[in-house]
Amino acid sequence: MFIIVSIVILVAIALGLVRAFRGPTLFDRVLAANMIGTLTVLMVAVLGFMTGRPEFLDIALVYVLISFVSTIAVLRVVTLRTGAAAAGKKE
Amino acid sequence: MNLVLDILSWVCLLGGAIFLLIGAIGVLRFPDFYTRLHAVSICDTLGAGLVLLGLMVQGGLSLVTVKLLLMFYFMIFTGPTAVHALAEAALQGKLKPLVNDRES
Amino acid sequence: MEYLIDIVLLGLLMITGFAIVRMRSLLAVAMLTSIYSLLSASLFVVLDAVDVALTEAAIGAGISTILLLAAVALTTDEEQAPRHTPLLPLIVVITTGAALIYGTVDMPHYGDPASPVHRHVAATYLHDTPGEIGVPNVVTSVLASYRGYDTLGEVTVIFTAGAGVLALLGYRTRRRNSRGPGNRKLVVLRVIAKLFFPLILLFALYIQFHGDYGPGGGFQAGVIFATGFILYALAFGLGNAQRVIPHRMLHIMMAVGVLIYASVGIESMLLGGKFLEYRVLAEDPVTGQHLGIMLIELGVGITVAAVMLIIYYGFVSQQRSGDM
Amino acid sequence: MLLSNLPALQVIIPLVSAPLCMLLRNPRHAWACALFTSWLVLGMAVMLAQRVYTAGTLSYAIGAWATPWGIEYRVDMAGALMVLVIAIIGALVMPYAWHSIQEELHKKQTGLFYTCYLLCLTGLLGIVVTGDAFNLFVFLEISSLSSYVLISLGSKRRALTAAYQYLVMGTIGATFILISIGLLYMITGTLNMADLAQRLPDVADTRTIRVAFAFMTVGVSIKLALFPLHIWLPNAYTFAPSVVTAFMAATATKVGVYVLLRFFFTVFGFHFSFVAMHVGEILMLLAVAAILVASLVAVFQDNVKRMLAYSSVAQIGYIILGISLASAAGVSAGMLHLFNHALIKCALFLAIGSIYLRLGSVEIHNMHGLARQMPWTMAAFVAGGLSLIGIPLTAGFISKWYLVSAALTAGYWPLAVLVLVSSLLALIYIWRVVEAAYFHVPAADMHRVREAPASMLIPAWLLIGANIYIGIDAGLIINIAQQGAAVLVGQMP
Amino acid sequence: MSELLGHYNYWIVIVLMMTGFYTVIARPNLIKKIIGLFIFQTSVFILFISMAKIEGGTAPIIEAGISVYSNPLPHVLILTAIVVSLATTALGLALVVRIRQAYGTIDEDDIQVQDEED
Repeated sequence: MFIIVSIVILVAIALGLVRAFRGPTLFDRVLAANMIGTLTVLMVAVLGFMTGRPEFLDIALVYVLISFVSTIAVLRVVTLRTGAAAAGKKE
Repeated sequence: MNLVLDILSWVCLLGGAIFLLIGAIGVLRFPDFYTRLHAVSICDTLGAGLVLLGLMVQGGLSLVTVKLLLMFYFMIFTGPTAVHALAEAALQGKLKPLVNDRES
Repeated sequence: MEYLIDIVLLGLLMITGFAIVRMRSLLAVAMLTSIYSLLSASLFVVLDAVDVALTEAAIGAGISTILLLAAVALTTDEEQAPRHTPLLPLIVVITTGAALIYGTVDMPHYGDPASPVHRHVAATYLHDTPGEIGVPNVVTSVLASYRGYDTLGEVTVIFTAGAGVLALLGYRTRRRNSRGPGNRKLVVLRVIAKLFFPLILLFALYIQFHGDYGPGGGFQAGVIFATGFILYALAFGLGNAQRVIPHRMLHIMMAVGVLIYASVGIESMLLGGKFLEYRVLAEDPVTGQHLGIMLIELGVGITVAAVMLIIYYGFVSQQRSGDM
Repeated sequence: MLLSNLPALQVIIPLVSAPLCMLLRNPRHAWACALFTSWLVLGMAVMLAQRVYTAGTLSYAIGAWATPWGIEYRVDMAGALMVLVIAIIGALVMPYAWHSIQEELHKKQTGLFYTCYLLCLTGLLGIVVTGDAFNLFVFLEISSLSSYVLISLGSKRRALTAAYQYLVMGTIGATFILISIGLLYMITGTLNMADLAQRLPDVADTRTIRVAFAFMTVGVSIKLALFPLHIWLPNAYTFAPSVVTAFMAATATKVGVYVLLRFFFTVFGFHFSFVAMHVGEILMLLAVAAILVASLVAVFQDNVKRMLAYSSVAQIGYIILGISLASAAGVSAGMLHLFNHALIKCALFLAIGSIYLRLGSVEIHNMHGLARQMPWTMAAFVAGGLSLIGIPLTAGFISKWYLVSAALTAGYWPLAVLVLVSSLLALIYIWRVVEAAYFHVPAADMHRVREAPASMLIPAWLLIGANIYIGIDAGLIINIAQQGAAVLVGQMP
Repeated sequence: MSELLGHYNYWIVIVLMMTGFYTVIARPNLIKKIIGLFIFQTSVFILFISMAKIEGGTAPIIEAGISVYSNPLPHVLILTAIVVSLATTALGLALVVRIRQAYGTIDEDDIQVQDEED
């Protein structure tokens, strides 16, 4: 049963990857990366149960935090660039 | 009792998986960025929530469930925040369409 | 069935790798690198390497990606097309790859229990750890005790990186910026950051001290600790973050961590043992091991957290406007 | 306590003093800390060498874990010699550093410079004394990372690109070494070098081991700048701060050679390396190419630092040539040259550093008539140059003599001709500097410069003195080199 | 066939490694090179972790009732190597930032042109 769920999640990750490659804008890629982050978290959680050692959920918790912080960091860079470009500063 | 719980958990897990898949398909198929945001949200909330709920039922009353709850708590805050920040950044970027990402 | 997941993940990694080579927008590549790292971290979970997965996620998908982004923000996003035909690199790469594949032919099969890897040294670690060290997590016992000296070297490597980034980028202390750029737009983020900041620090402490029983330890905890501060700096501006932990304090922390580690070793020498022989630290050898492992993990955590923040501050303070 | 823990302390002392050094805010204190540590390291190195000389190979189990499980420190005669080289160079370079660094570096960077120097010292010493393959990788990275930083601190912007290039190549090399260690571990299940040596013969005919061997050789060759993987070296040496160039030229590449020796002889064993893998022939070819090409290129350089950097590539060729002969005589000649070349090159780079301090340039055309203004520095340069060429009564002669005789014994007479030809080339490029400094009138607009300060002259002259001493009475050092070679080569046919 | 199944893991990892290696040596952009190194090293980590896997094993955290554990030693080595790779990445990127400030470009060919003009 867990295996079905994890396969489904893997398929979803693959779909997300396609979006990340295709773009077309940077935001689409960030969006896809964010979704892949969420899916990975879930997959790790499910894998923990599948291998019979669910106490390793700490990893999944770390993933949540990390993917959140990196999404925010990307967005800060992007807004900074657009902001700087709007102010007329050429990067 | 155990069987009931098991069935309940399977239903939750499967339901969650289906929603995740739907979300992913949406992200792939929807026409533009803002619509895709909706699709992601379904992953973050309903999909993730159901999967975690299913796992919680499996975990029973233990530290594992506490951790899963904590994860759920994290996700329910970080997901919308990230998507909100994303939408705002996109809005800013789209208004001044300077994020050139020609290559795709 | 794990093999199926293993294959699929490897396939996804391969696709991501090719995409990284092909794409020209460096921001997009940085993001794909993060995905690559996250996927390989999941692969590590499948392959039973939980500690490595934790570290790879925190370091590869977290800190490295943030540094990459900061570097892209400070330089340029567009990669120019290569002007040379990549014939020579292709030949080199194909030769190297062919050599490696040639080498795999005589390798023990994947997952084979009879292969020498599982027979010789490692079996003893698994067998002796409960009695000699008394911690369930064998990775921690090998990392901190059997091969504790490698870990001292590893802390020194991180210390070197910190000193190097300091020497290269220096630092400027920012004034407290109460009105950072896009102040109002950050309200949601700031509320969430306020909510999460203490939780992340708490979680870092948990990872630090739970390393004996589950995945975790000083490195992971240090990185998570630093990630908490990075979140804080992203939401409230670098100046405010620097007020919370000033630069001088980071310097001291970075040095003190290495010193704690080394002084545990020197202490054990003074007590008549060999360098890093923890069992002489207490009357009971197992208690001594526990004490030693705890102290050195603490040292590791302090240094790693300080160095991560120094590196981050170093990059971000190069930016003239804005905070990232 | 001190004596029994000597092998560990040798590495731990600089490792501990690096963070202490960083905490010191005053550059002078940081320098004093680094100086004191370097001298302490030298003292311990002498003690260590003495102990190894009398008691034979030392083994030290870190954490008191029995060997294949824990990490072992293992110092034999060859290792003790290397430790001695590093310690001597470190102890001589540090007093020199103060003026030079004050001039070339930003004030804020000086404290960090000394920290990184100590880390580099730690890494190099750690590589030499360790008996564990993975521990070697870790300390290799400590020394490499700190040397990237040290190089990038040079005053020109090209120092940055040089450091970057070195970083990329060095990391590729380190990753190759890591792959090789992985393959070795995969096939034997151990990381301890002695244990590896014991277990490898059983699996010697597997392809995996061959690939591991190849990757190790290529990875280490990048680190030691063997032709044609030397391309990082000229830029790095040219643009690094003078002290760093002197220190690295004398130690970093030499440690690379030592690692190669360790793996060829101790881990893989003579038979596998030289008979099964034919590494001797390959290395000889590359060494010959290195000697000829690099010497030729050096002749055409106008920047003296760059000229000496190419000369270093050629000299590494000599060392490798000695090893490639695969005889005890060849290896001991190689080790002898390793020691002597460290002394020679360090002295030359120190002299050039003094010139850079006063002149702000090391281009030959800026050095016209310099001998009258900086007589002691130029004299040191000439003496070092003579030794580099291999004039009798200098250290350079001794090692070339042993090299040639080893080559002749092995029946490779063309190699003797090659050594002669490349010595002639060395004569040409050293002569170009001498001609400019002694026989050209200084340009009219050249401002007068003073002689270098005593703290910079004395180290250079100490090295020159050692050179001449070895040139006259080389008994001890030859003995040590031969013992070291005997330990490495072991029971050779 | 068993040959194929026994080694597919290593082969894919080798392809990954070479992808990273190729990026390092073929791309002129300095940041891209660092990313290539990162991919290269991460793939080597996967090689190590693959060899630690044992059939039917589980994570090496001792628990009553479990007897087969995967090999902990490669995990330890890779923990160290990950940290080393981070240190390299950080230093490399710091150098790139400084190069950009000094040259105004992060393209290897442009830098070479500028260096030759010096």
